[in-house]
Amino acid sequence: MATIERRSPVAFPVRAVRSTKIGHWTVVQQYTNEGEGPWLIDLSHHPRWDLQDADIRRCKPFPVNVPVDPGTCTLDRGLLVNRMNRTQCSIWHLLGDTPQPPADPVCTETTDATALMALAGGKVFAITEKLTNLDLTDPGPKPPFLLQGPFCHVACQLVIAQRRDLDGTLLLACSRGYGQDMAHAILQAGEEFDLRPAGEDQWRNLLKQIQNERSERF
Amino acid sequence: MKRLAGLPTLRVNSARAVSIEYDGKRFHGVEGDTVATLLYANGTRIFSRSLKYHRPRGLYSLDGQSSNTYVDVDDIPNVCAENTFVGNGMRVEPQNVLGTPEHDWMAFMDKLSWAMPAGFYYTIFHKPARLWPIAVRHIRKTAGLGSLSPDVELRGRFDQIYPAADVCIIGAGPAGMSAALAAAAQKLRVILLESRPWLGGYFDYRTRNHKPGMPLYLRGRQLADQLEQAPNIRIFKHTAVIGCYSNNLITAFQRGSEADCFAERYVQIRAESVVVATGCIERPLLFENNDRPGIMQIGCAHRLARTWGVLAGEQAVFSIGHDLGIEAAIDLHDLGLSIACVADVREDGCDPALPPQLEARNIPFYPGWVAAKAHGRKVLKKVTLTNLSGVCKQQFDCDTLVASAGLTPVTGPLALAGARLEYDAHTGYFLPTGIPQKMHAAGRMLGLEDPTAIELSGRLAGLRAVADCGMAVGATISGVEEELAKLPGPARGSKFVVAPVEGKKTFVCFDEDVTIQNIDQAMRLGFDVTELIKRFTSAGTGPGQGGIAGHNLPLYVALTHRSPDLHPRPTTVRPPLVPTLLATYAGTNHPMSKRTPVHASQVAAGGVMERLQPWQRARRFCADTTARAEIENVRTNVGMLDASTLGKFRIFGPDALKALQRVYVSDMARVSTGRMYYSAMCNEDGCVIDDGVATQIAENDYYFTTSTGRAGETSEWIRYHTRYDRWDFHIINLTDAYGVINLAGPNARKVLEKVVDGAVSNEAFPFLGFREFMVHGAIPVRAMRLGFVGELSFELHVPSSYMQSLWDILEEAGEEFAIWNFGLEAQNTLRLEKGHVILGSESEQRTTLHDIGLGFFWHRDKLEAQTVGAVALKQTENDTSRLKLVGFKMEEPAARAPRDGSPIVAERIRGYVCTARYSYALKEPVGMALVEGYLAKNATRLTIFEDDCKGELMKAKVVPMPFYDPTGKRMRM
Amino acid sequence: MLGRGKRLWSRSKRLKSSYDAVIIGGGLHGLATAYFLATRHGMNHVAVVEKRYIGFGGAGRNTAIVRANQRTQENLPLYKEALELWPVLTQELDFNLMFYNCGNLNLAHSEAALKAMRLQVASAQFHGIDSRLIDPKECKELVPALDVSDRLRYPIYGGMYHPPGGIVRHDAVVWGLASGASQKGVDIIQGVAVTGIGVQGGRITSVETDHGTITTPRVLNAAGAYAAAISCEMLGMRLPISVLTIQAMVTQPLKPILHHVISSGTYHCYANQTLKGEVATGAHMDPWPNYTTQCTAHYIKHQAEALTQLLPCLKGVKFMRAWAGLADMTPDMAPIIDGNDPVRGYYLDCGWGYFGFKSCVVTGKYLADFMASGVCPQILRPFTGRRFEQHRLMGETPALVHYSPDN
Amino acid sequence: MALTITCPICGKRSGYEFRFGGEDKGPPPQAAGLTPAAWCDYVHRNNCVAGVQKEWWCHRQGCGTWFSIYRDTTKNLEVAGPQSEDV
Repeated sequence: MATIERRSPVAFPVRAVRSTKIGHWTVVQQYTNEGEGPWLIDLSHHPRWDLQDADIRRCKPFPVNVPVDPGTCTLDRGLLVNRMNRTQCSIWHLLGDTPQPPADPVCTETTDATALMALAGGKVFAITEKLTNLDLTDPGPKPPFLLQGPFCHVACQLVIAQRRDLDGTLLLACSRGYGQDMAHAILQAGEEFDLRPAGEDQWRNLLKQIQNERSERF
Repeated sequence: MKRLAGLPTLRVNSARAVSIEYDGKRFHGVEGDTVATLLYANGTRIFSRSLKYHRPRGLYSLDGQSSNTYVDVDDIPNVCAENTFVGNGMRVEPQNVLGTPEHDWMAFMDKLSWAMPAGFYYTIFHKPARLWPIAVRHIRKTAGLGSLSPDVELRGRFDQIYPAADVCIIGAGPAGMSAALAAAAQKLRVILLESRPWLGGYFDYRTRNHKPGMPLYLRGRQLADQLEQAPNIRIFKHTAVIGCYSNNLITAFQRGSEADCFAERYVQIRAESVVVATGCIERPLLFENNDRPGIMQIGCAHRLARTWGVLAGEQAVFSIGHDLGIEAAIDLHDLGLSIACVADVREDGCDPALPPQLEARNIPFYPGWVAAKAHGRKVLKKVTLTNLSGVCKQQFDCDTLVASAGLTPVTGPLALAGARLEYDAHTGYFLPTGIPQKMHAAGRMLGLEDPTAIELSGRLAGLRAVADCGMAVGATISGVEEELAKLPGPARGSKFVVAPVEGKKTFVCFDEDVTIQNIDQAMRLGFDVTELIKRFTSAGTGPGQGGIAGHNLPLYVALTHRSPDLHPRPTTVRPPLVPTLLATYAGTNHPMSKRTPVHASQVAAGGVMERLQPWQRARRFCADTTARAEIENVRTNVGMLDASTLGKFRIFGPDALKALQRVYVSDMARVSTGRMYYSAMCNEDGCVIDDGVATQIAENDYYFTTSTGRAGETSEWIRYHTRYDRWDFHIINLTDAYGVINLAGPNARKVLEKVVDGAVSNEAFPFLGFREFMVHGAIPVRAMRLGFVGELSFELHVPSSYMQSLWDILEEAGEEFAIWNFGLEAQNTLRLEKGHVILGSESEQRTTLHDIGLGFFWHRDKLEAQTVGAVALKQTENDTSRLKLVGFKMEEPAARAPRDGSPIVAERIRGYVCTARYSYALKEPVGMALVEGYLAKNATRLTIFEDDCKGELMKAKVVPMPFYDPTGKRMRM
Repeated sequence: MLGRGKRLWSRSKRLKSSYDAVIIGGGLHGLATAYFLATRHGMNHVAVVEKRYIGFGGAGRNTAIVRANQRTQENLPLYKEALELWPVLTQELDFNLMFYNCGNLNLAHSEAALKAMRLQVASAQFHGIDSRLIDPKECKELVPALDVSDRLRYPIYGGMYHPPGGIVRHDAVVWGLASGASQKGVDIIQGVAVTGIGVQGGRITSVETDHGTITTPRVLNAAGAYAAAISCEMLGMRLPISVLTIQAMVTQPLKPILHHVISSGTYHCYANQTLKGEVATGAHMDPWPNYTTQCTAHYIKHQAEALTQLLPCLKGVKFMRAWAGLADMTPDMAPIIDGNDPVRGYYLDCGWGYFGFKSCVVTGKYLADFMASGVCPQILRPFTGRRFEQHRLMGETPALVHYSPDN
Repeated sequence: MALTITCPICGKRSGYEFRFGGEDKGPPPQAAGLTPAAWCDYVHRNNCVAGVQKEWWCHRQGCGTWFSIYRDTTKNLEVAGPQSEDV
């Protein structure tokens, strides 16, 4: 009998060591030979929403604040809220659980609209500069911040979550249909830096780091 | 040939030997050799033959400014031997010769030059007319340099990089290095681009003192060390700048070394500020046979010895116009080159310290003298020198002539970025004026010659770039400006000199074999603009572009005119500044296409995939190209189509309905919950651009679909057409969020009811209904009863991550009916039988809603909505002369269907077949065509002109549509 | 012999005070019209006024491709005659225009493209023009360097082969026509800019230039990309035109490898090998209006990506020179040829986009008829600028139009 | 040439991220009584200014906003204008 499964648009050409079930998703915790980084991590199973309203600052579908300026982000209790323009935010749930979807009609669930990946570790921005002419190392904005623009020719949302010189963590969301080719292009560009696919465990560690770093700063 | 060893300036490693195969023989050199230096060290003097006259050509500039040393390397033609490092096992072949460069059977062409004046090809071979087609074949064969095999594959990896920078500096000579250090001191992100494999520029090979005890080359290395240690400077060596565009976009390419994981990579930089410190190249001296092998520029002879340890010859004559020439003569003498004499085109003005040094070495010095003629059939044997008036002459035996008129600045990047070049009488340079904002020039290209001044001008430019980045360095800038003012300014350049010549082979352009006589000829014919002379004679249009001709051509033209109001104007510089491999421009060129959520299983099921805009979709699953089995399965049983590429949108907010009314032709106020509503969008010409269905989800909240091709543009379209209204509505593109399965066929309901949690009977879920179900209690599905293929069918929209599971579940549930895939080809025939249009297939750019018979969807009363296209729909609604969409069948049912796109003719072309297929359901071909209005009436005969029909027209007749199930009961059952 | 020859055209910058006709623009269309006015209608009291130098604009910047496989029957006869004129004109001008009849191969990368080609091919055949559909194998036979495998991002489904087409040396046409017109008495005035057009009582009376006023009853606006701006500024006549930059480039010269002009709509790319051996290739346009003739980094890269897909062996070849020209695009990719409407004596020949080269001599011939007689020849009538308000787009492009006329 | 456009949301970006939306001709004219010539004038005809013009752009590869800017068509450079709008 056909099983009910949710599938990511991204499949890595490596063997999984350990996986868990989250809802109908099979999430790989760890792949073989993940190496020391940089890593490419598929986060497509993390729930995401689109929030739009003429007066967006008044919206509170989640108990977190909407960032004030377009291009800025807030990361609070595992929810990353990215201000896209005057009336719109994307919201990415980055923890491992499944939160209750908001009932507010200003929210649209968009988990399946995009592929979401994290590119993290050493020399991450040496990899990205091979794929985009967007300036991800601009010292101006402080992470986390959002850039919307072409990455490997495809319109993407890029969140620079943390950054130290060429090292750091980048979250990338592109149209789901492009997910497979995008992952392939990134892996190919990262070959010279020993970029390898990694699982959710690695992501947990990274998220902890990012959150600690942020609490230190504030 | 013996190599000079132990020189501190050498850039070769004599301890490690390398070798190449050239013209079938093996030659040895040392690590660090280029193909050109290795061959030269082995005695090669003739590297190639020229394009037109097949004259022997040799090493001239060492910087790749002409095709003189172009060779074939590993089957890749037109490789410049001067800047290609030797890799072990390289196979090098000469090109454009019949025989060898030494003995070229085409050499007789040189004797025919009298028959080839400028533009001669415009005046011959066309009479009689039949001569030309024969001549053209021979002309083609003689033209061109290297040859390329159609199946050759370039090896190596090609990559690209878009590094970010605040300040980008072009050129790592003393000025560029100083600029980089100045900018880096302010913690800015600095990028330094250098075309040679090492830093130092023209300091790198010179032993003259910068300061006492500090030779120039050592100073260069000192600066380089500082740069390498600065953490915020990124240095790209062996990187040639190829383009320089407005808003400071710089493009370049880097050659990889053996340690790099790329053969070459394309580099593109957008910088806040740019410093151009590209220095100078030498300008060729014009005299008879100035292209003979053995004649070379100063830097060529000097660097050959100092950088590669190769002496250019045994006995040399120098005919120069710059102190660098005298310096080189002294240095090369000391390294062992015998020098017959040094002629200087300048009568005065050389550094007074230099002539005594020549005298000390017994080298005769002739100020105000210049080379007039080179002798020697293939390579140089002797030289005639003359004074400038041509009265006195003297001949010298030599195998090397170092010939150089002076310097000319490398202004390519500035000119490409929009600077104008003006002739400056003092320096004799074309100096850049009107340099774009946030762009600065520095160093030797400004005419500076004092090493300290050059470094300081670099520092100044670096600081100005810092100021461009918004940092307060004004005071420092003033300080440097004052300091620079105290140092020597731009030096006086040598005059433009054409040696008194009696012969005819004084080349302005080597690549295209253009002589000064050709320029004269062009001017006599009325070509008086340099740009036109360039086109007519093709001077400067060869592989070296303006490198050889750039300076001399405009000056020669101005000189010949002798008109005081005529300023010398250089010809336009065009990118790329350096010839660049297509592979390098192309880079990795990642293929980016979209896959549907069931892509893998569609492929596994034997789907023949094709690209449909960004998507990959299955055209068919059976071997038969007409997809008969798939069609019949849908008509009689049940099939599944992956329709995930359909555009899907949510629009909500107080003004959502207004926005829909603006773009859809129908009255969208009629869109209600639980039902699907079909409508179309037009452009301002009233031409149909899209169709789809919409439903209401909640108050002010709609879900609608668009065609695949419009999915990417619909949000933009709606926002564009409401841009003056400031309405409050929100759109989300959900195209990728939902997969779509079209479950179609008389057994579709039997399959669906097995898996969903709600009633799907015709009563509970009628035609055009919209329902939300759960499949197996877990998968949320938006279901629509639509009838595109003309059977009972359900369009199931499911979150993409569940799509594969739903597909598998339906396949399993349909197993008892032998449910099967169908693809786009089957869908095309199925919908054709129903007379349903596909926009772009049954419409073209100029087809209105009326033309395809869908005018009734337009609600003319909603004037206040200002529907896009409504004005044009009103203006065209009674126009009977337009092309109309009709259905047709063949007059003989046994005839085959005409091919898509075939014109319909009656004296002239009256329309064309949009789609026609054999209908297995009706057992005869059916089709749709766009035809002139007068042919649109029922039963009218259409005569179809197929390609290659040899006058045999096919005959069809107009019939009403739909062809299949005209009452539509099958999709309502 | 040319080498010792006389000037090809007069040097004079001196304008006479009146002419029977003034042609704005010393490009191909202006020169061709002047030539035919002088040779076919004896109207040689004509001035061609050029702001820069002859052939400065599109005439010297196109990639010299000629063909007659247009889509619509309004265009087909015109381009057919144009093709036939090259050899004739070569003899008439006694100037080798170097028509290289290599044939054109247009590639299809989808079923839909094949269908669109079928219409073009059959329409051409109906008009007696040789053009046929061929399969990928035949494409490969014609162009051995072509990759017809399915490694291509957009594999080749077939092609439209059009043997009568080819390339013509574009500069030669400029110089040949200028020389021919000049010999018949036409004044070719370079370096003079038109600054105004005088109209009285709905008739053309004069042309103002920066070198003085010329009285004339007839003006032809053949200013190429600048035609629309001139029309708008000097006569208040706005035109349905957008001026876009289009780019082309050549590789270093090679021995013959491409024996046909090849093109691909999907890859936005065409290529041919010039008689000099350079592979000349052209691209897509920057999709916003501008009057700069600067190149872009974006498109030379795009062009390399496209060409190395279609012809992988060209990876090892180097681009040597890129340049840009202007294309005056209309919404339906067909030109605007008009006269005496609404101003008597004002003639318009513009909106050629990137087809201006192929059509220049034939258009000049019929425009000369038009200007000499005042009556529009039948063949030019469909090109009236009124067609846009009559909702009669020409249909030269099958594609759906975008919401802005500039795309 | 390397056009940059300043998006009111995302800042200065490469021109190729945007879609050009035509000369700014103001809102469409009222449909009632509109002659074909007047309609055509609004829809198809352009000023083709060789100089500075106000025009619409959409940041299609970025935030998706439509906005207007001023640009010099003879230099292909964005210039400062009296005001710009976005929707």
